[in-house]
Amino acid sequence: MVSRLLLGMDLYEYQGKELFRRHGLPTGAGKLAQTPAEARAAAEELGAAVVVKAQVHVGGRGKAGGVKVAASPEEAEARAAAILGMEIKGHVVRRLWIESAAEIEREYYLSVTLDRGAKKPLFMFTTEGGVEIEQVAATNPEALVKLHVDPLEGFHPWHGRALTFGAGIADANERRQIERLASQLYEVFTSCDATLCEINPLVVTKAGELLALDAKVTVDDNALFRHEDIAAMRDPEAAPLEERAAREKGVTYVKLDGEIGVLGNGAGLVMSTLDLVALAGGRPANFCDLGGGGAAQGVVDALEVISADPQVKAIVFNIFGGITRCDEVARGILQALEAIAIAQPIVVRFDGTNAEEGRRLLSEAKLTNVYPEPTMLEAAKRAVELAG
Amino acid sequence: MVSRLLLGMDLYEYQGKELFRRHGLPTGAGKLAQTPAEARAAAEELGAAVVVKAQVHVGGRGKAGGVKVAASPEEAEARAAAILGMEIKGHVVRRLWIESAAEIEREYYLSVTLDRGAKKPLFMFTTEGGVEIEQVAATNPEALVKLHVDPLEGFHPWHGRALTFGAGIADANERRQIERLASQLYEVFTSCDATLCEINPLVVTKAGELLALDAKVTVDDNALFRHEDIAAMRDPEAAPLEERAAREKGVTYVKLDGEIGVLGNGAGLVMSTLDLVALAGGRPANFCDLGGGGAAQGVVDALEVISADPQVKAIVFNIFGGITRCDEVARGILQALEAIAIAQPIVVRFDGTNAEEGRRLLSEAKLTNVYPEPTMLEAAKRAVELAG
Amino acid sequence: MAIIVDKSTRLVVQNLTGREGSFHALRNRAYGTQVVAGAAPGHGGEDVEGIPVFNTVSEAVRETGANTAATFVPARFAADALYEAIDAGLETIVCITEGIPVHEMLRLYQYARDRGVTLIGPNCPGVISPGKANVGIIPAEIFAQGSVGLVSRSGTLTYQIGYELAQLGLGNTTVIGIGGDAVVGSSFIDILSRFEADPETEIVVMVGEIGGDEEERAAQFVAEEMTKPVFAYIAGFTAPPGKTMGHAGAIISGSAGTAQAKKEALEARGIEVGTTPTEVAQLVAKSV
Amino acid sequence: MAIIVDKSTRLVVQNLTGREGSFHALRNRAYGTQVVAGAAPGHGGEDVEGIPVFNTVSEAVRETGANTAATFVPARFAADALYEAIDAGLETIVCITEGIPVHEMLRLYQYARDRGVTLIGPNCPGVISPGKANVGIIPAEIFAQGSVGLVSRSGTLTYQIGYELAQLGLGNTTVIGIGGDAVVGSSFIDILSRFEADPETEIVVMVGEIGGDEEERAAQFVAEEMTKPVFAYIAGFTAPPGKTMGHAGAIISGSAGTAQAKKEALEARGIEVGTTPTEVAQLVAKSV
Repeated sequence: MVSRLLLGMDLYEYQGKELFRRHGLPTGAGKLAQTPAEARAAAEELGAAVVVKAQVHVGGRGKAGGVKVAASPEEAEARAAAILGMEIKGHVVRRLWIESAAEIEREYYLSVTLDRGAKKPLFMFTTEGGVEIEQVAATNPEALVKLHVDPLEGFHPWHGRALTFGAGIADANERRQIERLASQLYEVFTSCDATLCEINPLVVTKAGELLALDAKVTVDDNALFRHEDIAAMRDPEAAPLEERAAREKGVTYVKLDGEIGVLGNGAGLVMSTLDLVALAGGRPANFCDLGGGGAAQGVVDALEVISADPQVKAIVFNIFGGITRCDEVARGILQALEAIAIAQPIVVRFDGTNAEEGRRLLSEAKLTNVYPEPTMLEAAKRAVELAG
Repeated sequence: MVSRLLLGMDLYEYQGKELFRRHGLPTGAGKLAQTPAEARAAAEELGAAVVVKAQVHVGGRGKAGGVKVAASPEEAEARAAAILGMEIKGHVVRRLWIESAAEIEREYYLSVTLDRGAKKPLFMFTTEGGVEIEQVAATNPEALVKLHVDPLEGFHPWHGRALTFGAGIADANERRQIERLASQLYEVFTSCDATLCEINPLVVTKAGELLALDAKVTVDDNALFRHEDIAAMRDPEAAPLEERAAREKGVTYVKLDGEIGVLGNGAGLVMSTLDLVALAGGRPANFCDLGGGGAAQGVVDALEVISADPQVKAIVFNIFGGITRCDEVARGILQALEAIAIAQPIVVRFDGTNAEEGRRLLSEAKLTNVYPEPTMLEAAKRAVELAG
Repeated sequence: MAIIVDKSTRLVVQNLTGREGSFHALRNRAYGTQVVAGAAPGHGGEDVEGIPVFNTVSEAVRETGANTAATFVPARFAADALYEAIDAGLETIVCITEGIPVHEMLRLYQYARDRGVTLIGPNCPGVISPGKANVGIIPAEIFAQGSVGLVSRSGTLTYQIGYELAQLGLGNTTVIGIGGDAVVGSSFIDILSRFEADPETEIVVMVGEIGGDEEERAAQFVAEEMTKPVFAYIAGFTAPPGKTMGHAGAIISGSAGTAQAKKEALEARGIEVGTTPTEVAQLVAKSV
Repeated sequence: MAIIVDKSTRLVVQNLTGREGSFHALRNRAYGTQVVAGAAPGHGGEDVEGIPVFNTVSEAVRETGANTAATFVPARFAADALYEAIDAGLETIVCITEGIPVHEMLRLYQYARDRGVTLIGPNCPGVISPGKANVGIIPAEIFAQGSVGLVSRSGTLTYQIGYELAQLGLGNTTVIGIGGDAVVGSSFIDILSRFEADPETEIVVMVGEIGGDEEERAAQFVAEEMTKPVFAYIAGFTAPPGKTMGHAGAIISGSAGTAQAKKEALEARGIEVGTTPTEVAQLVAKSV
């Protein structure tokens, strides 16, 4: 059920552009650089002025100083040195995309994304580029063309025309380019199992050529099995350390900023447990879903990740047994306590399948730092108390 | 409106197999030969035993002696000499497909075609191969698996399973091969704009491999504009001489075996005219639709083709003016009579747009071999009389 | 009120700026049809004798309340134009274009059905409800207002039979050319059921021809579902068998697709079949 | 009679021969559900404790009159299995499988809708009508028969709330886990309208969570179309904003997709939202 929280795998700009190019979309020439020296070499190879662009999975890098023009290879090297290591909204810059500078005449916005409500791909296009798209939507909605595509029938030329005419593109040559580009973007969207393909800005150069100056692509995690090439684009270093450790163990874990470690079975129940911890006056340290199986080893792995978080002061287990059997979870807790030193108190709430047996196993083990509670609310309260 | 009578362009076996191979379907190795010497060379290159197969656009060539096994290049040459020039159901054999002989264990039948009634592609599959498929349908219908595919959603693995399990294929390896093959055949069907893709027989070799031993592919004429490669497969010599002449002039013309030449505007009206000629005791010499435009030059071209048919004793024009203007048709008749010597009497029936004007033009020209008639039935009768 | 097109029809003509589109749009308007808009990419803002042209069908719908399209777009662009018209929310689309690939029509048929859109054609002459509206290329002057519904796979043959009816003093509620292609948007049955429900239609004439099994299916529908008398004419008794779709064709439809087979199927269900266009008109006249 | 599944349900289990499929099929049967068949390619002719297995769903339908499927097919083969089930003519399909690519679901959603098939899930626990039938993996012992309809995007949270209701002596007509994926076959509104029409359901509880705008849409539906009282619970007030779908996401739905936004939308339409699972059960109990 990881899909509820992690809606997909974000790609870096340069990775998104790689997919764009494969489907014929026009992008600027560029090279990846991970050191200032590589940035200099890239700038030399590209010639003329370049743009040094921080590769991060968040927006707003321009305002944060993560995008700089460099007129020479020396300047590119200096810019790269300044940007590498920079932290942008909590993301450390470790990769740069060095791209030939474009002569920009106008900036547009084009995206295709998944409209959950309509259950259809949705195009959005506006000539009011270069600003935040939310702002266009809020202040000038008639400037934003929104267009659904039927997922069975796919993209047709008329969709392209609806976008260009809808946005009032007067120049026929420009229209043709945008219509082709929209068709190619839809191809990226469907053939790569993307949930978002966004070009912001889509620029018209002084020569009248369209160019995808940025690329924001998110790919459905559930579909990565059929895209080995895209799966290989994942940057393991982009995720927080704990999440990486959890991922390696196959645990669904999202780091938060509190002191109560939370484990449960089922995304909804875990979310509800986080809420109860907050209601009880605490702050959850993580989201951790043991999933439908809840085998003992999964419990051990999850506890290892959570207890290693130095912020965690107490841990709460909220298990409503269904397919998950409470006795199996209890065995996992016992195994974990034998295998690793867990300093934090563990509050346990069991209900449903084999809850009695689970509780019995724990009580027979006579552990000093395990606290059974009858309801999830009481368990949350107890954990907050113990963390206090 | 040619599509009503000519439902598509038939390909020769070797051309169909070429399309099959492009989509991964298994076919035997083979070579085209147009002379006995080429047949010998092909057999030498292929090695071992070959089958010499007449390439014609009709079924039943086996029974007609158009398919022969040859154990040696010499025998292949001799077989080729015997088959080339042979006439099979009115089609003269001018091409041979020399194919490595397969070791056949079992024969199946597989096709995908356009079901006009259901408006969907339809698969048919049976393990009762090697016989006429109509016979299976009539005598053993439960042995024939029929399966529609939704044209928007396309072919899915389950369609393949429905075919193989439906036909009771017991061997899992054989099932897998057939399921893949059906998927590839559907690809040929849709990507080549085919209206029929038939494999009869689809054989299982003694080694357990599936092989398309024959290929019958018909391609939608209306879609040839987007398949230059397939359009180039048309054999101009396959059509009767008159039809080829007509095609070059852009006239929709089908040669028949009677003595009354028929011209009209609109396929339905022309068909009805043929029927009235027959009711009047005559036999139509052709089907000729001037189409919606009916410009004077089209009339001249059509008259040229029809009057050149030595069987034709009289010609009947049946024009119901709509978009077609009767005066324009009259001008075409006058032009034709000036340009070429037309021996046959021409009966003319005009109604609808500018009928009066058309009749006036003809009567003013005071032609001795042009006969106006007020109704289509009377026109048909008059033509039969004049031909008598 | 008539079926398919009537006084409430508000027509947008696709490719209005083309030669055929403008010619017939103006004729349709001259007949009294409300031709409210044209659609032609890149021609937005122009007009054709006062009919405003829009770049997209959606815009035409939004600006003029169009509910019906007539499609005169060349074959290789026609499928796209039909999707555009369907997605623009039109109720009825009459496609005149000839030569659309049949695989495009397979998908379009399903697509239009799933959305409840009435698609007439392609490769059809159009629809006329005499005295109310004319959409397409049918020469209106042939047809008089009356109580006979007429549905046909053929163009000029429809005119012929309408003309024969008029000679006998009979007029039509609506005349529909459903088109001669292998796959068309509306079949005989679709139209027959509309005529059955239409209070103004008292008698129906269907004009069939060789190929497919739509006439056979219609025969069954008439026998089982219709209360109004139906007469038929079939063309193509002497047509060459020509190229049919191999062996597979006949097995699918369970019919040889010949005129004779169709005639027999119709007569077996009690539907009288005229031998000539004149005879079918006479049969109708006799039954009035 | 209850909604979605009841005594008339005749279940075919897709991948009955798999570990999960057989385990839950037998549990469903033990509960009283008519589990009439299994489908598993290559296993035709086998049986699982007396439940006959067929190679295809069509065959299962033909031989056993199955009208409902439960799908336990692994994610990468699940879409194909769902098409098979839809094309086999089943009325209802409950897909338990987790991890189906969302693009597959976009197409399947449309495909099932166009054919009038009720698709529940994927990534859902299933449907139980206590005392009548249980299809899927819901632990039946939690739920009692009663008059409260329960619909939820979450699995274990559904059990929790059903449990809380049972503690207060309240039972359910039908409990439906619609699944937590971005695109599922049936939305809150689909289920709410079924409950509204169901004579046995008197009160409805909906359990939502962060993401999308289904709860907001449901709030409007409840206010405009429902006469029965509806109570809600929303999970995820403290969930991390996590990765949403970039900027585009919020603009599409017109909603932030947060728990707070959903709560406000519901309350603005007069729907009481419980702060904890216990509280929502108490609200229901009070209203009885």
